[in-house]
Amino acid sequence: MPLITCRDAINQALQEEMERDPNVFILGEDVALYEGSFKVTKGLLAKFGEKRVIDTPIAEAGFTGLGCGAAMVGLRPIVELMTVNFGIVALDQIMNNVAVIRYMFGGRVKVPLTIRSPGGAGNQLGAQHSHSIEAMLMHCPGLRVVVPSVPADAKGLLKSAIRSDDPVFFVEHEGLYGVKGEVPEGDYTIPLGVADVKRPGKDVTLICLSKMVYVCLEAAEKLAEEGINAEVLDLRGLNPLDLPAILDSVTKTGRAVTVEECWLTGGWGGEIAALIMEHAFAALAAPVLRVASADVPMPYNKALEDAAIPDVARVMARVREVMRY
Amino acid sequence: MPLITCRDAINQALQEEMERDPNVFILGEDVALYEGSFKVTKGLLAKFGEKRVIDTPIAEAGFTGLGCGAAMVGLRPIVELMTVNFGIVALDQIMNNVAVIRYMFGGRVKVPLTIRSPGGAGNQLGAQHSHSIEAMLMHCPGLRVVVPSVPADAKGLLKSAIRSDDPVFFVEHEGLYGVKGEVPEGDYTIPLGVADVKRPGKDVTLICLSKMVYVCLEAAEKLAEEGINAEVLDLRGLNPLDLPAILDSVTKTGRAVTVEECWLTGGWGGEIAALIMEHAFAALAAPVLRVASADVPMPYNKALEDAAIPDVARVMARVREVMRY
Amino acid sequence: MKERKEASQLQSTELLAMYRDMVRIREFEEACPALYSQRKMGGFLHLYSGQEAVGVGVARAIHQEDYMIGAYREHGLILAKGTPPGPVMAELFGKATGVSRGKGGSMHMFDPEVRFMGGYGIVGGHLPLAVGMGFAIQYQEKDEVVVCLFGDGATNQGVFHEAMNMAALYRVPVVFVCENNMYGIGTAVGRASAVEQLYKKSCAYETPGVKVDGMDVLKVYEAVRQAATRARAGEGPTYIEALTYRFRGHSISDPGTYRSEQEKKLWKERDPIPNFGRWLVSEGKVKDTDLKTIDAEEKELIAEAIRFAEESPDPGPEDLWTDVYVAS
Amino acid sequence: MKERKEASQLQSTELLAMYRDMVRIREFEEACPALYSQRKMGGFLHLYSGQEAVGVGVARAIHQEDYMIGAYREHGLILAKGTPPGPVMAELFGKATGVSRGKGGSMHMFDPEVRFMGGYGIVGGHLPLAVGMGFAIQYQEKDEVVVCLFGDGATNQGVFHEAMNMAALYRVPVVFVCENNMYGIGTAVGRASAVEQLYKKSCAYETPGVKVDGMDVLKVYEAVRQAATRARAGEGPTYIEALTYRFRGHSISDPGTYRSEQEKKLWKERDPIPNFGRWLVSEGKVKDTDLKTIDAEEKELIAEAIRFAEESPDPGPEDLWTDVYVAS
Ligand SMILES: Cc1ncc(C[n+]2csc(CCOP(=O)(O)OP(=O)(O)O)c2C)c(N)n1
Ligand SMILES: Cc1ncc(C[n+]2csc(CCOP(=O)(O)OP(=O)(O)O)c2C)c(N)n1
Ligand SMILES: [Mg+2]
Ligand SMILES: [Mg+2]
Repeated sequence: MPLITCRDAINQALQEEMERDPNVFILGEDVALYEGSFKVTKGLLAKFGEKRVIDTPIAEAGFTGLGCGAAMVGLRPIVELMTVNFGIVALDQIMNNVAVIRYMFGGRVKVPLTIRSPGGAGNQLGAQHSHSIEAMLMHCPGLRVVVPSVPADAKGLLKSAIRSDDPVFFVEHEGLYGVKGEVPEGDYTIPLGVADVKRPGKDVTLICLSKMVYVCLEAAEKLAEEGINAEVLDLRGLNPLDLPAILDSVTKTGRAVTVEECWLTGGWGGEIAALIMEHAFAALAAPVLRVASADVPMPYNKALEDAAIPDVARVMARVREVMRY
Repeated sequence: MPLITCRDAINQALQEEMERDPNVFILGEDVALYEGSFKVTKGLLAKFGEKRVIDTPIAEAGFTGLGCGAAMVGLRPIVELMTVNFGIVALDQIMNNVAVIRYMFGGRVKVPLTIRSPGGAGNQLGAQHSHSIEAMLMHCPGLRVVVPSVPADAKGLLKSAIRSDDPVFFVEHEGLYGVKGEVPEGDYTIPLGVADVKRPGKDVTLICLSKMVYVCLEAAEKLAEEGINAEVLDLRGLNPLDLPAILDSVTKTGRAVTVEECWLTGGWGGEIAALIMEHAFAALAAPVLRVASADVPMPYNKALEDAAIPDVARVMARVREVMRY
Repeated sequence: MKERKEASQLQSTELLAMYRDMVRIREFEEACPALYSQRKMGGFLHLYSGQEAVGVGVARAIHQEDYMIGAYREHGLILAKGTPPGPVMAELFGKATGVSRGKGGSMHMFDPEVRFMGGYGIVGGHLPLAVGMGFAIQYQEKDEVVVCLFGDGATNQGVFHEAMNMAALYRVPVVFVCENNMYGIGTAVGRASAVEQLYKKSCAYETPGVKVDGMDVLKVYEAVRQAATRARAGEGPTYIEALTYRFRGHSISDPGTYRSEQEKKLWKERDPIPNFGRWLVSEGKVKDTDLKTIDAEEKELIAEAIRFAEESPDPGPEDLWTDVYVAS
Repeated sequence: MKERKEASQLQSTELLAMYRDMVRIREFEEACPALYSQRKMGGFLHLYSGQEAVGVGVARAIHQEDYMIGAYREHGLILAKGTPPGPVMAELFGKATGVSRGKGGSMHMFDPEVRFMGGYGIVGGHLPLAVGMGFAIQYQEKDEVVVCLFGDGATNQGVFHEAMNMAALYRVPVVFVCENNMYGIGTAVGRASAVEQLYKKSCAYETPGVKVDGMDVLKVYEAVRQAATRARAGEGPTYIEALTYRFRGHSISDPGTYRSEQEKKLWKERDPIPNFGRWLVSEGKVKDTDLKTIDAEEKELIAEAIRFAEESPDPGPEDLWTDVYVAS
C-alpha cells in the first residue's frame, strides 16, 4: 500500500466522492483558488471547476447554513471550516439547524451535509486558535462526530461521512496533515462508529482519538519497557460511539485512561469514564483516569503550551497511577 | 422572611446592585420598555432611566461583545440574553473573548461582566428553544457558571456574580421564575462555588442544580417512604465547582446519582461522575449513575417532551438501581 | 411560461382565490387562542392575523415547485403555500398527523409536498438556509425560486448580513421579504435599527431594495412576481420590505401594551381582508355574496381542521427516538 | 483642546514623528522573518509591512487616552500607539516581559498603558468590543474615542453588521477603519463581498462612509481626525475605508502566489515610507539627512528590542495557571 499523508488521503476521498456523485461539492474560505489554507483541497478547483469548488466570504454561520439549506433540497455539500475555532461562530447553525432539522420536522427531510474542519493545538497559536470542540459537538444529538487519526482511517471515514444521510462533523487535526501512513488504493469505506484497536494490550486500555492516538502509542511502547502492556483504542469518532468496543477492552484490562485534547472539565473523557463506570463497574480494578488539556485558555509561550497539552510523560504517569490500584 | 418568587429575588438583586454601584447597568433585548420577556427587569427603566437600562437589537453576539468591551474599560455590565438558546449565536464572543481575554492578555485586564439568561425545557417550545447549555459553559475555562435553584440563592448568588471581577454566566430557569421561597431582606451575598445540602440524607447523594433540585427533593421524599434516605446536594453552579462538598457527601453515602437537564451525552453529570470515581473510588459502593435529558432534539408534543426531561419517577428508578449494588 | 401574470391582469377566480386564502388564514389564527386556553396546544403561539396579505401575495406570485421558508410566525405562510388546514392544526395539537408529526409545533411547521421549507425559531437563523436552497436550484439548473420571509427584527442579526451578501455574490434566485410589522416583540424598529427605512439595508449588497404596502395583497404579489422573474433570469436576489402590522400581541402571552390604541385602530382600518373584499366588489370583480360564501366555507374548513386535529392520534412513545438520525 | 490640528497645519517635528513611527514599524516587521526562521518566535506571524500609513495616521490623529483596537495584524498598531518595541518583540519571543506576558503572542498584543486594547484572532470578533468601549466612554461622559481597525474580509462577518448598527444606534464615539488590503488571505475583495467599494457598506447604518488613500499617512490622519472630532461631538461613528496593500504574504507561511508580480510592483511603488520621506524633503520640511538619521536610529532601536527580548526571562511554569481568574 502506498504511504501517503493525511492531507493526501483526505484529498483523495474528496476527489473520489466528487467523481462518484455530481451532487457533492465543496465550499469554504479559500478552498478554491488558494486550494485550502492547509492545502487539503489542492487540485480540486482545476479538476471540478468553479461550480463545485467554491470560495466563500469569511462568514461561517452564513455558509454553514448555506450548506445545510442545499442539503435539505438534494445536494451533498461539504463545508470546510478553515479551523474549528471559527466553527464557534457557526455553532448556532450547527446546533439549531443542521443537527435538529430532521427531528424537528418529523423526519420529513434529511440533511446529508459534511462539515470538515481541523482543530487542535500545538503550534503556539494561542487562546483563540487552539480549540478542540469534540466534546461540545458530541453533546448535540442529531450530529455525527467523526475524528480520524491515521491517513487510511481519514480516507475511509470521510467517504462514509460524505455518503451518510445524516449530518457529520468531521474533525481533522492541524498537526496530522503531514503525517504519513499506508492507505489502500481506490475506493473503500470505513463505517462510522467503529472503534479500532491500534495496539492490542491486556493491562490497561488507553482510550483516545486524533493526534492523541500517536501520543498513546508512544506511551504504550515505553510502558511496555516497564512491563505494562497497554491497549490503545482509537475511537475514530464520538457519535456514533462504539461503546461495545470500549467495554470489551475495559472488561479485559480492568483499567482505563482516557486521553484527549479537549479541556479536562467537561471534556469527552468524563463521558466515557461515566459510561464505563455505569456499564462495567464490576470489571474495574481502578478508577478510570483522564488525561486532557489543562483548564486554561491556551497560552502562546511554547513551554506553557507544551505544559497545557497532554504528552507521553503525562499519559505514562496516569497509567502508572491506575496500575497502582 | 418574606416569601417571594425567583423573579422578584433576581429583580431585587439587580436593583440593589445598581443602587450600590453606578457602573452597573443592564442591557439586552426588551429589558427596558418591555421590562423583560419574563418581566425580570420590571421597574428598572423607571427607576434607573435609559442610560442604565438599555434595549438592544436582536444581535446577541454584538451586544454580548459590547458588554465585554465595556467591562474591559471599567464598567460592570449585566447582559441579559433573552434565553440561553439565543446565547448560542453569541458563543464565540463568550468563548473567544469574554472567557479568555484576561488570560490571553497576560492578566493585564479584567472582564467583570455578568451574563444572565434563562434556559431549560418543559413548556413545549421545541428543538430550538429548550436548550440547557450548562455543560458547554462549564467546559470553558475563564468563565464562572452559576446556577441557582431557590429564590434566596438566586438573589445572593447574583449579587456575588455582579461584584465578581471574573465574567460570570448566570443561568436562570424559565420554569422557576414563578416559584416562591423565603428570601432574607436587604443586602446579603452567597459566595460562588459553595454547594448547598438542600436535604440531608445518608444512603445516596442526589447531585443536581436549578429546576432539578425540586425534582430531586420530591423524589427524596418519596424514596424516604421506601426507606431510602437521599441527600440532595444543590451544586448552585459548575464553576467554581464545589468538589469537596460532593466528595464529602459521597464519602458518607457511598452512592450518587447526578440529575441534570442537559443532554445525557456530554452533560455535566459525566464530569461529576468521573471526578467522584477519581477522587472517591474506594468509597463507592455502586457506580455513579446519571439522569439527564434524552439525547434527542426536544420534541413539541407534550407527552414526548415529558418523556425527554428527567422527572421524579426516573430519578427514583435510578436511585433504586444504585441501591441494588 | 414560469412568470405569473401581472397583478392588473388577474382574473376574478384568481383574485377570489387570494381572498379565500387570506380568510382561511384569519379564520385559522383566530380559532387558536381559544384552543390554546383549552390547552389543546402549548408552547409559543405567534399569530399572523393582520399580515395575511404578505404571505398570500408571496405564495400566489410563485409556483408550487418554488420554495417558501419563514420564521416562527408561519402558520399563515404554510397555509398560503397550500398545505390544508387539517395537518397544520394537527401540528399545533402535537398530533402524529401534523405537518411535522407533532414534533415541531407552532414554530416549526414543514411540508415538503408544497415546498414549504419550514418555520424556524432562532431569529435570522433561516436566512442562510434560503440562500442554500437558492444555491441548489442554481447548481441543478432548475427554474425555481426561493422566497424567504422574516421580520424587521431579524434584519439586525449578523446572519442577515451574511446571507444577503452571499445571495448577491452568488446571484442565487432568492427573494427576501422582510415583513416589517414595526416591532420585534416590544421594540419598535427605530429603537433597534440605525436605519428605519428597512428596504435601504440592501444597499450594502448591491441588491435592489423595494418597499411595498404589506396590507395590499396585489402590491405584494406584484413586487414578488417581478423579483421572482428577475431571480429566474439569473439576475440575483431582491430585497422587499413589506410594511404590515400584527393585530395581536407578539405571542399569545403578550398583552402588547407598548402599542397605542390609536396606532392599533389606524392599522385595523387597513385590515387587508375586508379592504380587498370591498375593492373586489367595487371593481365589479365579484359579488358581495361570493365573499360571504367564501367566508362561510372557510369557517367550516377550519372547524373541520379542528375536528381532524382533535381526532388524530398522538405520536407513540417510541417516536421520541425516531428521526434523530436517518439510520441508527 | 482635544482636536488634533489639520493635516496641512502639522509642523516638521510632527511630520517627522510620523515618518519615524512608520520606519519603526517597518524595521520591526522586517526583522521578524529571520527571527521566525531561527525559531525565536512561533505561531502565526501576520506582518504589517506596507500598511504603516494606516496605523500611524490613526494613532497620530488621536490621543494617548483614546483607544485603539485591532485584529491579529497588529504589531504595527501597538507600536504606532506608543508601546516601545522591546515589550512587543518580547511578546513575540513569548517572554514574561512581553506586552501580554508571553501568553498572547503575535496575534494578541495588549497594552493598557497606551490604551491599545488588543489584537484579536477571530475575524470581526473585536468589533463589538470596540462598540462596548465607546459605550463606556459615553456612559462615563468622557471625552475619548475608540478607533477600531479590521480588514476587508471582516466586513463580511455577521458581527460587523451588528457592531455597525449598534454603534450608529447608540451614537457611540467609535471610528471604524477598514484596512482594505484587497485580500482576505487568498481571496480578493470582489470574490467575497457583493459590494466592492467597501466604504459603501455603511449606507445600511446611516453612518458616513469615507474612502481614503491608505498609502498616504496624512490622508489617513486627516480622515481619522475629522471622524474623531465628529465622535467627540456626540455625532456618532464614522466608517473609513483605507485602501492599502500588504507587501508580504498573509502570514509568514503564505507564498502569496495569488497576486501578480505586476500588482505587487505597482503597490511597492506606492510604499508609504519612502514616498512620504521624499515628499517631506521636496516640500522643504526636513533634510534628507534627517531621514537618514531616523532610519539609523530606528534600526538600532529594533536591534535593542531584539536584545531585550532575547535576554528577558520566560514565564515560569506556574504561570500556566495564573490569570485564568482574577481570584481563585
Ligand atoms: C436569535 C434570537 N434572539 C432572540 C429571540 C427571541 N425572539 C423571538 S421573536 C423576537 C422578535 C422578532 O421580531 P421580528 O423579527 O420583527 O419578527 P416578528 O415577531 O415581528 O414577526 C425575539 C427577540 C430569538 N427567537 N432568536
Ligand atoms: C471567524 C474567522 N474565520 C476565519 C479565520 C481565518 N482567517 C484568518 S485571517 C483571515 C483573512 C482576513 O482577511 P482581512 O479581514 O482582509 O484581514 P487581513 O489579513 O487582510 O489583514 C482569515 C480567513 C479567522 N481568523 N476567523
Ligand atoms: Mg416584527
Ligand atoms: Mg485584507
